[in-house]
Amino acid sequence: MPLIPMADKPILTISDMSIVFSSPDEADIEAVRQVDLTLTPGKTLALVGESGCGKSVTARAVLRLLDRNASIPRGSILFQPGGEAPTDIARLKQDSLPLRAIRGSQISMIFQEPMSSLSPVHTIGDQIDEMMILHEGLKPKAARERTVALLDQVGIPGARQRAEAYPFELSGGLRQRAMIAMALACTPQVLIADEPTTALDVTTQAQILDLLRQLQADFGMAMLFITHDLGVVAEIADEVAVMYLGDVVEQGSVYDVFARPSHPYTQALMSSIPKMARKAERVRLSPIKGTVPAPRDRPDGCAFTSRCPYAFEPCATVRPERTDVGNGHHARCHLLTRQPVEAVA
Amino acid sequence: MKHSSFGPSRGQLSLRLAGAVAVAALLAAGQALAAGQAPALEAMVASGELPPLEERLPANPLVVPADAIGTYGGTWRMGLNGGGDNGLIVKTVAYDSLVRYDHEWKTVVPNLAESWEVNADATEFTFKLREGVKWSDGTPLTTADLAFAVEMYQDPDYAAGSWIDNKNNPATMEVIDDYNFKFKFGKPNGMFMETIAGVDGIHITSLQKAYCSQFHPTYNENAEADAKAAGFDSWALYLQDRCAWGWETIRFANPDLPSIYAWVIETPLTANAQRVTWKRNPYYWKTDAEGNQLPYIDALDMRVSQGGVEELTLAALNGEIDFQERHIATTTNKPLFFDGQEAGGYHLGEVIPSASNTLVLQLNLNHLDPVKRELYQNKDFRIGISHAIDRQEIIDVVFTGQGEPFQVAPRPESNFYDEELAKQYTEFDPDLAAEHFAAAGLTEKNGDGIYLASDGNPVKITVDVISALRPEWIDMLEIMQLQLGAAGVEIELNNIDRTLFYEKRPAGEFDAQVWAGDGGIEALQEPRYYFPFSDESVWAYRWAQWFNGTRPEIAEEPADWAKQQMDLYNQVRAAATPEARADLFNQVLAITKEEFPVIGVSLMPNSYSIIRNNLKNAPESMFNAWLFPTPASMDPTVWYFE
Amino acid sequence: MVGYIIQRFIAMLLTLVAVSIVAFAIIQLPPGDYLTSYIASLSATGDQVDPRVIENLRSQYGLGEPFYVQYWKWVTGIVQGNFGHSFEWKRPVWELIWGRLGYSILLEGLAVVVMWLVALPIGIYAAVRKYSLGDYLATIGGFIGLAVPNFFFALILMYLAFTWFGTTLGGLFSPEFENARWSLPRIWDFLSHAWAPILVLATGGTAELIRILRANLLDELKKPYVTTARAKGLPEWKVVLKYPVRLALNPLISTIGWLLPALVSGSVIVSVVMNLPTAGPMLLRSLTTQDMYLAGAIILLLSVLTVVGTLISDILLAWIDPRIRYGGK
Amino acid sequence: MAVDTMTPVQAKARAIVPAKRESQFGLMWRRFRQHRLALVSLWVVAAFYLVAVLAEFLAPTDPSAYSARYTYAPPQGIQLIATEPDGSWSFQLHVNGYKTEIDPVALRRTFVIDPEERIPVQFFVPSKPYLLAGFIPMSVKLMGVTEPRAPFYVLGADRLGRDLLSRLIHGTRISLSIGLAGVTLSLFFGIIIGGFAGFYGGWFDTAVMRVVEFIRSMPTIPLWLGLAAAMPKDWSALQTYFAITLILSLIGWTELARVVRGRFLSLRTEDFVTAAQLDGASDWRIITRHMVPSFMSHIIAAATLAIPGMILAETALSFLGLGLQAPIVSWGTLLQDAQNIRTLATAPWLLTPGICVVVIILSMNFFGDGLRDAADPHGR
Repeated sequence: MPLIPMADKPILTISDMSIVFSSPDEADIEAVRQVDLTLTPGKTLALVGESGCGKSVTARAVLRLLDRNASIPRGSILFQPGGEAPTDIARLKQDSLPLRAIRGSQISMIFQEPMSSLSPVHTIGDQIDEMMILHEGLKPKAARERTVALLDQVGIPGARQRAEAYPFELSGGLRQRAMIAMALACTPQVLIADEPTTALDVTTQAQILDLLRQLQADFGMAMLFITHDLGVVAEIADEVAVMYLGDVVEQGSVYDVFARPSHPYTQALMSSIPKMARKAERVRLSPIKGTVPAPRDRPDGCAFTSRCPYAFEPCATVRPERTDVGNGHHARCHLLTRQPVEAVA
Repeated sequence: MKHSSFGPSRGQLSLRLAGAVAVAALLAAGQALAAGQAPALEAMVASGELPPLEERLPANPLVVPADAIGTYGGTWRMGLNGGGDNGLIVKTVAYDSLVRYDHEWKTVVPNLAESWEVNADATEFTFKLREGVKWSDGTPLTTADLAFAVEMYQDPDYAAGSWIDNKNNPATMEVIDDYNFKFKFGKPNGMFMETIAGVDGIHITSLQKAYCSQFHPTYNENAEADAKAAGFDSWALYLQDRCAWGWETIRFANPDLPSIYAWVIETPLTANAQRVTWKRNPYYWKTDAEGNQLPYIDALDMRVSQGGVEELTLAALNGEIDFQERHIATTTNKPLFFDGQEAGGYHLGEVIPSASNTLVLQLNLNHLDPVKRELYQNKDFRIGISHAIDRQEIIDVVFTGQGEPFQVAPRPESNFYDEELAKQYTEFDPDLAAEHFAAAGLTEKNGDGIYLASDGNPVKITVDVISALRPEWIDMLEIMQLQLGAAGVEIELNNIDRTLFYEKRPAGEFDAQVWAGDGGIEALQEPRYYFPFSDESVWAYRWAQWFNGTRPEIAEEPADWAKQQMDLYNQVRAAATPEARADLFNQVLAITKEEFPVIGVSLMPNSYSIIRNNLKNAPESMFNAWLFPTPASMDPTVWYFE
Repeated sequence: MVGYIIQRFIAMLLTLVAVSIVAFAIIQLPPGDYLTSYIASLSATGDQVDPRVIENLRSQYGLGEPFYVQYWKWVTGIVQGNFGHSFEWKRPVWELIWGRLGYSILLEGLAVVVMWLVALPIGIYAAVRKYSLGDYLATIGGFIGLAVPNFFFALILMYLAFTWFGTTLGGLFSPEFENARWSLPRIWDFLSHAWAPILVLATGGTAELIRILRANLLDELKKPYVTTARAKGLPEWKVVLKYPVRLALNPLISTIGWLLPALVSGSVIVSVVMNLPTAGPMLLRSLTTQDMYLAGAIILLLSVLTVVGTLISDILLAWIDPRIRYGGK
Repeated sequence: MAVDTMTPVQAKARAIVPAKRESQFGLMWRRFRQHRLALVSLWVVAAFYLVAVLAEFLAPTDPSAYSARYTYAPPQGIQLIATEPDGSWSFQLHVNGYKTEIDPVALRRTFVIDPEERIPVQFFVPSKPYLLAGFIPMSVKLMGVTEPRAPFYVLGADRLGRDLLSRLIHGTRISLSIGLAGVTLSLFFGIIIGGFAGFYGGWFDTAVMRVVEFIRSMPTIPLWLGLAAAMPKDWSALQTYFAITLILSLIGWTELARVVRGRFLSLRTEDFVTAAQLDGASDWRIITRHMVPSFMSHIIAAATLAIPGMILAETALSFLGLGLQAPIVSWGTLLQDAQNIRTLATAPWLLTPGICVVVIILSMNFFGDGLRDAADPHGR
């Protein structure tokens, strides 16, 4: 996969964004800490991490789909479609017209569970038509025509009949295709896919990934792809950002990050993946020791401190800076700034 | 409205009845010629819809005296409680028959019958009907109608019960001509005139032959087919539906049934009626002293409540009721109505109950349990209980001081009033009670202070009561429970349903039942507490069966004193003159006084009626009784609105 | 869908057979029969009836026969549209009850409508603004509605109307409209009387509906498809109304069936207090007088009403919820 | 190839690192305490039941003790501060006496609270010996007046001059216990029948559900009417009381059976039940040891929510003259006494039982809601 030149103008820039959850009984929890991410048209950024690391929250923050008790106290989400003035989504009002104009129309989203993410009591067609009627003012009939075309395009056989079907009448793979069709109904410029393949079996997963790649090629949108599956990342992403407990610990092109993981967490992740090898040459997988601490127990410093084999004195208290390790490849680790001598290979 | 003098003081109750009625005048005033009629009727006469007044009135119309000559018009509003409240209709409209009582409920006076004669042994009663009286459909009322009624009442397929078919002494009717006839009885029936002057008299004039005979196969061979066509299973059911007897509820559901009442049905009393209305009977056969046809009031409007009387209470407070006593004039409501007089534009009249006692405790003298039977039959035991009751306390608590300690005895207003009978054993005296209990063989007490009966069990009396009928019974019994408990007799309250209450009687295993003291004024006709007279003589139910023979299978031979009373009462029935009857009945009461069969608590206090201020000629004081149906017996035909 | 309805319909018929047996058993349960209560009420007015007359009546009414014979006669009669005769009113039962039943259905139907009209917005508000002041007020208000006994509320309402406005709330019509034909003024008159009983009837059920709706909606609001709808760019009100509310309504619709019996029972009490010509007071009276065919018919028809109500809610549910319609899960 | 190194448990649950293992009920209690309204309600409900248990001790007088002098006496209230005519004041718990007049025409007593007359109220006043809750002999009451024949009507008196407070307290015992007993019975039937239906399913389940559906489609009033009328005639008040309870629970069990069945159905396929079955545990053991405990808290919540219905039903039955009848003192019979315009107009304090009904039902509902939320935070 070719490296991404910085030339392309980013369409969505998340900078220094934090997300805080508050509850009446307990102290606020900063679920996402000062995250910087950039999306470029035609390219895919994969956001990787364990469940609860904040990757989904980050994705949802882009469309401001967070729960009522979540807020974005700092940072910005700048959305700048080709040549237009940038909009800071983080500062838009909930349910305001500008925000609604972006949702679905310019940035749309695919969710993990197509079954529960589609309304069970409306037909697939209705749910897709609605997008076009809403954003493009199409008449229901015209909208349905386009819906059928879209369903066809995402590879649903018998699209016209299937448009009349309810979600529970479709298989998981078809449902996800319908979901994708819905997301693409208004040809958005950014597509956020929140673990779109997690709930699917492996063959369907591959088909969906193929479809997404194909569609990205057709439509040229930028894609934010959330997953915990490094295999999927390798397959679909141009860039990758690794999250751990609310921090983006490492970020860069897929090639760079896979080839030279710079953060101990990324390294640990890589070594926990089984590799194809002859039986005799197989090595034991090395799982990451310890468990993920609760967000409220997260140290002020590097979140990974408690499990990091290399943790040393400043890790727990001082937050490592975002350090460029070359070629737009960044990581947050004290090891990178401390002594080049002790740098980990 | 002036009733300042009636208060809690004892024995001061006197009747101040509206209008001094000169009975003699009634008979003499027949000549008053038709002078006036209601404007609406006048118009109908003018248009030819109705014959002129002279043709509608009898030759000798009954003149009803009144305080003032009234004016025509207006609607009398009242309220029925539930669909089955036929009682109110009977007591308001349907009391009109051969004879009636005067307003004091003392003398029998003519009504449809102009005159009558009784033979010496009271077995033959000869009547002369008022000539030219018309049914509400304009056809004349003759002896044929009466004979038809007798025939129907004696037909077992026609479900009715009355003196006509009393199997102990059934009536036979002998028609002399269209207006003269006789009633004959196998046995002497000295009280017959009193019987038919009361509510029971209405049976005989309740069926018009011309209309009702069409439902009977004797007169109409197609009767059965007609009944089937009308959706009834048999002609008998159809007949009972169309021509129901005397005061049966559905009688007032048929507007086609001709009647002789002052008002005729406009909106019938059906199961779904929200309102029953009546309009004047254009053929009504009574006039005022100036010869104006009665009634004055155009129409009756009876709202039908659905089983709760609270809405009716509110309506009365709101001035939407013109005259009413039934249902709403409770002791509890009195302060409410008293305060609401000005706002509601009404005032309160006095109502004197016919019942003697607020609560009659009837121990079952015929109990199947020999121990209880012996104890309850012991006069000393009953006297002991009577002395153990603090009546004044009950009167103060439950009746706000209204009434006085009283046994079950004729009321002071009655000719049979006997102070000794009314007052004996009424003083509260625990020591005296203990003496009598000892005399009854009760000496041992258990740990709870309750006497032990001869079988060693504590003396415990389960008292059946229907609180739904009179809520104050429960209050009274709760107090008596404590009082008697302190005296060593345990009382258990058994608050039950009415049907059950009646079903327990023949079984003979109940300890005691509670009812009000009927027969306070009408002692002669209703002597149920004075000797074992009827099924309502619960205290000696099986003895009563021996007397009246309704359930011979459980009848028991009564004690000698009761048999003596029964003999005397049979002589009362045979006696032809009121004086002889009174004399004999006083002998019955003397035995009652000696034997003290039932225990009373207090004299039933006066009630009140609600009278709109613009309603004139209405009685400021009247009785409340069933045999003397008020207010119909107070001649509402002469009431009018100002 | 058709198969589903047929299946439900057969179930309903079976229920009805059971209901008819129970209804008949209930009216036979109390000791005695109409004639004993008839004799009792005659005795109370100091009257006696010749036992021969009673025996005649007993055979005329067919009261002496065994239970199953009476039941069989009754049921076969009903199947042919003959509900029997009322003993007390000597009229065919059907003639007596259709009017009252009509008012019962009308009042209860209107109460259901009012319940929905009130409960829907409040329930949605309470769920969407969970734990807000409005939510607490709605919850507390709803619970109070649930907690105040019907008869108590009715009586207080009547008394307040009397003391404050000098009117007697009660009945369904003014005298001049009581026996009139339906017309616009009569409808208006009806509404101006009926609001009070409808209000009383609706309170308890409204609270129940609000609770169910709120709980259901809270469930639904958490579901991913709501986020999907929001991500589509729909305005918030449309997101809520079109998706979660629509789904939250499903279990609510099935509550119609459950609410009806309570409503019927409630209307009996309210009708007695507020003097309404519905089937309730007639039922009470016929049960006390043991007018058994009348009582039996009313019980049966009120039960039929609820069973049919359940059927309707089932069908409605199937109609709006494709998962049930297509037998999915 | 998954990154996840943990078993997928709910995010919330795993966010908490359990320092010590909490028992299920401990966990429930902790969650329950977060519902402030439910917590307050719990105390209210507990207070009511305490009143029910200690009725004899708390009630100042015997509930049937009448007094001719104080029929319809209005509430005295309890005064804390005694003010002297010279303006000085002191703390003294007392009630004011009445000035009474009898109006023989209107048939009533008029009462005016007389602030001059102070009747001191004392705690732990001696009384006639009685048995607390039926077995503890006592001869002292919580509070009362020591002056003989002095009126003590904190909440007013009824038509017989009986102390409303005392009657209310004794009525609390009957009404609350009827609710509790009814629900216990319902629970018994509900768990057994619903449990079997849910566990074994099949035709039995279908039959039970049909029966439940059938019972629930019957209008309750006629059912009660018929059953109440069919009660043996020679039953005592106590037996009637139990019969009424039984009648109420005959209808109440259906709801609980539905809940239990639903739970059983969903639990039947849970892994831990399958595991127990594979271990060869008997059905009985699985039900009692594994399934019932896992949803007991839920059942308790459902039962709590069912009690108010029972209490309301009792009052409705009494209103129709079918339930408990005087002389039994229950909230229903007390309300039945207050069911008239006269009471509303001139003795509104007699409606206090209605307020008690509302308060307890509110509390029970909030309490039950809180319990349900606590028992099953995700299952709403």
